[in-house]
Amino acid sequence: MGGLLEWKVRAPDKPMKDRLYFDGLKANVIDTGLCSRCLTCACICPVDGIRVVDDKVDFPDREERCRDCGACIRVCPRFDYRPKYGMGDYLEFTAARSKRFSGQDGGMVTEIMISAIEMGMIDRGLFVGRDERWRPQVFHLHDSSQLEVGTLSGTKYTFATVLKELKKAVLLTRNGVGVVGTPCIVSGVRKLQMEFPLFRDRVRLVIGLFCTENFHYDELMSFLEKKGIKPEMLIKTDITKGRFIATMVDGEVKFKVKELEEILPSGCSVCTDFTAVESDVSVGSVGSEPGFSTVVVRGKSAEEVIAYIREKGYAEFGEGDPGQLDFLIDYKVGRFYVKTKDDKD
Amino acid sequence: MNDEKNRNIDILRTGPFSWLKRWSARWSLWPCHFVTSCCGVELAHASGCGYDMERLGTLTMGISRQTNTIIVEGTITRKMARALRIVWEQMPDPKFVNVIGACGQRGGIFWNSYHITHPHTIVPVDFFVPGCPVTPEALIRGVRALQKKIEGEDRDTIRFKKANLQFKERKKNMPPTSPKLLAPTPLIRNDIPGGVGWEDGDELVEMVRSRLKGLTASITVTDERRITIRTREDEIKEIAKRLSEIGFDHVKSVNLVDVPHEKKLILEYVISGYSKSLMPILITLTADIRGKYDLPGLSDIWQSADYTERELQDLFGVRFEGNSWNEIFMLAPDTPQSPLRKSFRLEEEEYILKDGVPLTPHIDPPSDLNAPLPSGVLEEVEEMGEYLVLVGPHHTGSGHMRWIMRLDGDIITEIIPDPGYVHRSMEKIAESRLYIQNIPLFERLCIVDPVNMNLGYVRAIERALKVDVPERAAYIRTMMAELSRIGCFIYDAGIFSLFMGHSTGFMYLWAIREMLLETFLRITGSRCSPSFILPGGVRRDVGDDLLDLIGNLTTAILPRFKKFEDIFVRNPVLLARVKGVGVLSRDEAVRYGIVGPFLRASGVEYDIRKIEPYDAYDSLGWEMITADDGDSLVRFLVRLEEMRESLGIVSQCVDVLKGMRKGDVISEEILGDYQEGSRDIRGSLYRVYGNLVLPRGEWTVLTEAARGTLLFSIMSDGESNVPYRVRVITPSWMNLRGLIEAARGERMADFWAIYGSFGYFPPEADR
Amino acid sequence: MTGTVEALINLMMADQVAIPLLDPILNILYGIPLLGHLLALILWKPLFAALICPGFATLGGLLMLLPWIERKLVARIQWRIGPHEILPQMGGVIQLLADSLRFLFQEVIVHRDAKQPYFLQFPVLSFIPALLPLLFIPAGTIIAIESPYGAQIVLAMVTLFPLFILGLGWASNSRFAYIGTVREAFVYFGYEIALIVSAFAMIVLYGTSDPLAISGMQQVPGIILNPVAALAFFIASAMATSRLPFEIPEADQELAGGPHVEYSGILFGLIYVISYEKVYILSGLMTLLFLGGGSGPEIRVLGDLSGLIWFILKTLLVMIALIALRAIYPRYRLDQALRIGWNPVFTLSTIAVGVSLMEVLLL
Amino acid sequence: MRKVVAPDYTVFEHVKRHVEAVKTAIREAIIPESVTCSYPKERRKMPASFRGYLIFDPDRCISCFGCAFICPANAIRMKEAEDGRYYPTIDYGKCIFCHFCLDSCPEGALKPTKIHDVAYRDLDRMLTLTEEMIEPPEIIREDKRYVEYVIDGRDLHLRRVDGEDELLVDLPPPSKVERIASCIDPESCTGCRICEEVCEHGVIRSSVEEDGVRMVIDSERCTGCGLCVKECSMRVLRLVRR
Repeated sequence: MGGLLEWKVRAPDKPMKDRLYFDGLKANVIDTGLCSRCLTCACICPVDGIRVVDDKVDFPDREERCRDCGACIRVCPRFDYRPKYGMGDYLEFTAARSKRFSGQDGGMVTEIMISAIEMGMIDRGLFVGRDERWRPQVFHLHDSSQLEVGTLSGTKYTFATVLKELKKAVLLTRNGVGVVGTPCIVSGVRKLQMEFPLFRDRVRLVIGLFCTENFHYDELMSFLEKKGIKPEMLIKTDITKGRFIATMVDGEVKFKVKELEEILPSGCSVCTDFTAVESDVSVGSVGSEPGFSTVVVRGKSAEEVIAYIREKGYAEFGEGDPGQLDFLIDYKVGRFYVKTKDDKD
Repeated sequence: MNDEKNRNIDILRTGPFSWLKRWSARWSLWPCHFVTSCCGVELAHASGCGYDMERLGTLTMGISRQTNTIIVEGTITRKMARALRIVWEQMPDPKFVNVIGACGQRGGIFWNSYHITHPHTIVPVDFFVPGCPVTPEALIRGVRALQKKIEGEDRDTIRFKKANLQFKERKKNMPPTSPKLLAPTPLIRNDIPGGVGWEDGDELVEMVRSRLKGLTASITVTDERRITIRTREDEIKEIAKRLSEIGFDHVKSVNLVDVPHEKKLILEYVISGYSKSLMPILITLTADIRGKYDLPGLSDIWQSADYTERELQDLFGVRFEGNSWNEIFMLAPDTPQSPLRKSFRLEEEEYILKDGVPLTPHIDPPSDLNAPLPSGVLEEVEEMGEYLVLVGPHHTGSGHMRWIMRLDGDIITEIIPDPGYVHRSMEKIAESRLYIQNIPLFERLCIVDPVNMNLGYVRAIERALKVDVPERAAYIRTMMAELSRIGCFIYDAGIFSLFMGHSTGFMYLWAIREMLLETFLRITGSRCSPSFILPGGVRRDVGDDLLDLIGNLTTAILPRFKKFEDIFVRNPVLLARVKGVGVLSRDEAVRYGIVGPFLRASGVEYDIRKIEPYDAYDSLGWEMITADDGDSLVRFLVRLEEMRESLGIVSQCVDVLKGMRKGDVISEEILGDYQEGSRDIRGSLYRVYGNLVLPRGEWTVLTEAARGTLLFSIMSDGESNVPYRVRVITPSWMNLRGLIEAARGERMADFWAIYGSFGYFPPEADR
Repeated sequence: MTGTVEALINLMMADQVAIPLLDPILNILYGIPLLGHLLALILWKPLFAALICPGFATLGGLLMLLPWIERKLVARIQWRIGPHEILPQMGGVIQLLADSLRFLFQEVIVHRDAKQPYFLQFPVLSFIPALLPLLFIPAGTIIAIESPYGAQIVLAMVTLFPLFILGLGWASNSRFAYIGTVREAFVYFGYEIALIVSAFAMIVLYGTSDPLAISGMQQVPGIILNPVAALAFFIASAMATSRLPFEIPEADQELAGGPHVEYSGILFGLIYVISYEKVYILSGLMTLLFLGGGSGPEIRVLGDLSGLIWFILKTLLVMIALIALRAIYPRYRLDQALRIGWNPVFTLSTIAVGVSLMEVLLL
Repeated sequence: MRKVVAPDYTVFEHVKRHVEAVKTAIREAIIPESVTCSYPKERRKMPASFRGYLIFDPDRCISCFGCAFICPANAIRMKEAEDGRYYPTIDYGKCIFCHFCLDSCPEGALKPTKIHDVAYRDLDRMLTLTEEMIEPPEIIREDKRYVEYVIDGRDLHLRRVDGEDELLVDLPPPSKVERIASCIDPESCTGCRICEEVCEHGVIRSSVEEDGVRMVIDSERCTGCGLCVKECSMRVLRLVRR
């Protein structure tokens, strides 16, 4: 058991001389509206000072506490933003429906994560649950029995602080960690893994979700309330065929997705990645029959898990149609160009 | 408060004959018999023959009216605070208060408990004596300080000298963060397969499975002789019924675990049977309860669950169906609601001294002095033409408890226990402390039997970690546990003889206890709270000179004990008082869940040291003691005989240890990187144990404490370095029910014969 | 007027306590007017008996000393020291002084529910049954009131005690006091008959109940003449004085003091000594009936005081025996005590009467 | 297994037991076997292992916080001294005298004494600051001799020795293996330099260079207190044998 008594840490270039790294991050990413609120910076921050203030990522007491190590800049996927788009590389495109778990569609996110836990590949998966008022809460899932809490599956359409918990998970884990997240979160994890071996070794499975956009909790809730939807009564939310469907205890409310654009966060409007191309496996509802999840296997670890699921017969596999995704991929890319055009104007 | 304090001393300082007043008050400081917590044991030692406070004119006597001093012995819980204020108000002026023990000052080890108060906010306090528990010498020092104060010299008895710290360099440092590690949304499970080879287990599981056919029940063997049956909440009762039919005749523990992030409560009944084949087997019957607080209760199937269910009703704010008790049982009326739920948080520790101010949570003293009676009792008593006597908590023969006695003439028709006066919320506190920090905590369950309490907790940790104890350590532990058992019996017998009005018996035993405590003192450095047993071994080796001392002790106490027997045990008056009193038949004893020697006195051959031997017990020669009568007399005699066996065990251990080569006393696995601590942990305690993490699961361990089965059940999430939940069921708690039942129908005076024979120790029961 | 005084003085001088040793001094003192008269008055046997010995002063002294003796003796048996530091040179003999002064200076609490006048009166009044019997107990030849029925009168008055205890227990109006009082009443029924019958046995034996005559008749002490009666009397007096094993009404661990649970300050101080008063009187009676009263080798120079000293010594011995019971026995239950009172002790005392009758008939 | 049978006395035994009890009392009254220690005039001799008040040697202290972290009662809290280092303070109003702190102190900076008989009139005075823990405190002592419990095979004897018992205990520092901090995963180091900040001895130093931060652990001076290891947010440090 040896170790170094002397070592060197590469520091990134400072975007703003004589200012903190975080100031540079703020100026270049957050204030420009590029920030996707993936909170990768909060994950790596050694003093745990970065958090969300008024729907914006911030480090309020940075003058006192910031160590100015630059880690936030090193891991920020939007700092040196190279937008991803398209379908990306994949090993397999399929559709599946879990026999064990019922999710919003095929329950495949849960299935993949639980199977990975059962295989011993990972010992925990980071999920997003919610409280009674649909506030997102990060949940470290260790075991299928914890799913009984009932609020883990299902789309929440609000930003969650998954990555803020990632470091804790990585330090606590014995085997490995699985993460579920939107494309921006996936990019953040990849950036973390690129920069720090700790994450490289221990984040074993990254499940990406198909994502058009995500909303700030408060804005979404006030929007929904305007539509006559009370969060306490809400059972699930879904977007199908350009319509937002909110199922409540006493009925359904539907409206066009377009209407949501008025509260679309700027960080989402610059995102072109619909399918989480950097993930190990992407899952979404588009591209398969209703009741099935589309599963895009990209990485080796995910391949193993899918093989395991097949072997055990935990899921029913169907046909996926990559063509169905094109519309949304293009929609997202198109939005980006509109947005950048707007900016130029 | 200060006015009240000064008023009392001013009465003595002013007026005619003030010198005479001061002289007489100084030499006649009588503390009233108000036992508030464990330090009371050392108060007994201070007035016992080892120190004899009476030399200074300080005679512990009677009740508030006739005395002029209160010695607050340790913890004042919210419930006891009322009694304390009442006692103080009842006492004629001029009166004085000394607080001994850390609990009564800044709370000591219970400083962030939800159920304690600060005595100085309730009564004016003259002197504080530090210690936990204080030594009798310190207690007498407090009395001396009080005497000096009355004389006119009011000062601390210690003066610190301020030294200058020499500084070399200056550098601003960042303080470290808390050492505690809490896993987020942990997985809490009690049915993790243990993967152990247990031959008879499969057979038993099959048998149980066939009995439970048609019901939802997943049966898991979690460890050797530990089975978990998980079921649905609506079927738990049916399963319980069927299990009770195949011989599972009593409940060892009822437990609830709050898992707020999964929005559920885990309900657990730990059951076992007293038939030969089922004896060492524990079945945990468990069900998850979601979204409601009305739980299925099993007290109609197993009466032994009754009081424990009542306790959980208080602690978790739930209701057990079928339990007749609807009101508050353990807690004070103004204790925080359902404190054991995770949403109730205790004050966090701080590790940096800020502004030189001691860290104490603000605790309001109770607003009223009302200690409510169970509703309807008064009316019912009147209707039946009975009358009610409230014994305690301030009463010479009550202990730290209130007994609501319903009497018909001289006959006790019913006793309603009112426990919780020493409920220091150990289970809650344990959830917020490192595993190692809980060792001194649980020791204070029963300060007269500290080693066994310590051992019970440590063994649960060891069972979880699957570490073995080095042979030498095993013998040391056995030896210490038996010494502690002897000490506890001597204590109980002393209190018993006092209850019978025989102070000589008490004093004779106190001389013996003084010898035992001297031995503990030399081995561990502390009289009553050794904290000597650590996971994987003991704190340090016991040298040959100490072994000689212990060897001598085993024979030296006999002549003195013989005198005790002559004057008390064989005294015909005692025989008349206890023979045939408080009889519990075998069936009753099992039904009411009695444990330990008291169960053996009713004819059940059950001793955990025999049926599930731990440490060195199965390599030593000793016998289990039983009796058939089940009355107060044999309950006492069984323990007396057990003391002889214990002496035998101790001397065998001494012989083995003397013949054994000196070696490690802590297991290598535990020490890990710090093998230098293998013979003496000094220097490495925190480094070795600070970050102890238990594997996920629930670990239930039975230990034979002096008064019977001690159950520790530790729930670990596998990632935090603090336990998720610790459940302690102490023997005294289980024996409470039996005590109450045994007293029914006897004469009032018999209550003390029964109470004494059960060696009931409220702090142990209240936890 | 002068004549009456003269006559009185003569009367007193005729019945003075004779102390040959002090005669020279006394003679001088008698010569001093007023002081001499006072001295004569005090040394007048009936008054001396009532005021000094065995009366008030001795009682007071013993009350100061007896608890100390008890505490010291019990402590000694219990392997400890007992009161000491207050006066280390003399083994803390003034401990009771400090205790009683402390009680004196402490607040007296009369609680709201108490029956006030009685609550205050009874502790003080309880000195009456303590002092009255002393008038009939001779210390040697010194006796306050000579009566041929002295022994019976003492017995009758001793049995008055429980009344006062009942009174103060009732006045306390507290549950423990109430239970204690009831127990006191029960125990009273338990010992009374046995006590009287065993004393009766001795009266039968001596053929007289004149205390002076009784003590004069015991060339052989009564305890040897009728040990059965002595035993019965001793046990009955242990019950009467609530000593262990019959400390049932007070029963500290059960009733926290029973009748006196509510008393504080000097009132408690007064009650605290009631049981010692009883011990003194019954020990005196026992000395008289069984140990020959003041008889013993006469020390000539002390004159009348010789008998007095013997009497006190013997009484002290009996008292110590009664007190030492505390260190030896646990406590009986009420029903057991009653059974003992009515069964073995009563039987013993009846047998004692038989023994006496036999002896009278035979000798 | 042995069965206890309740005795049943005959009349003769009854009398015999009474006599025995009385005999015992009389014997003890005549030759008492007193075991009383007359504290304040004499005090019991406490063994060297006695767990009493603590004194503190700042020269030995490495400010590892072990005592504060392990204290079950949270009685020990560290106070920042003028040199920026943290030293323990003890609140005796909370201290339970378990001496876990002493057993945790790797350097033997905390030392036991046999002082335990103390009374305070004021609760706030019970907080003992670092400066007050260095010199042994002065307590009121009225003892002129000490009593030793001697237990031989037959009985307990009290051996009284004139003179005051020494209350200070000389305890050698614990045996230990020297350890130092070292980096096991330099790539995962974020360069936040928290380790430098928490290191009370200035052993870890960083120098900002053009393209990064150079971290150096001065192995000669490293006390192995382990604070950096504990605080490192990426857990790249570890204690290793020197």
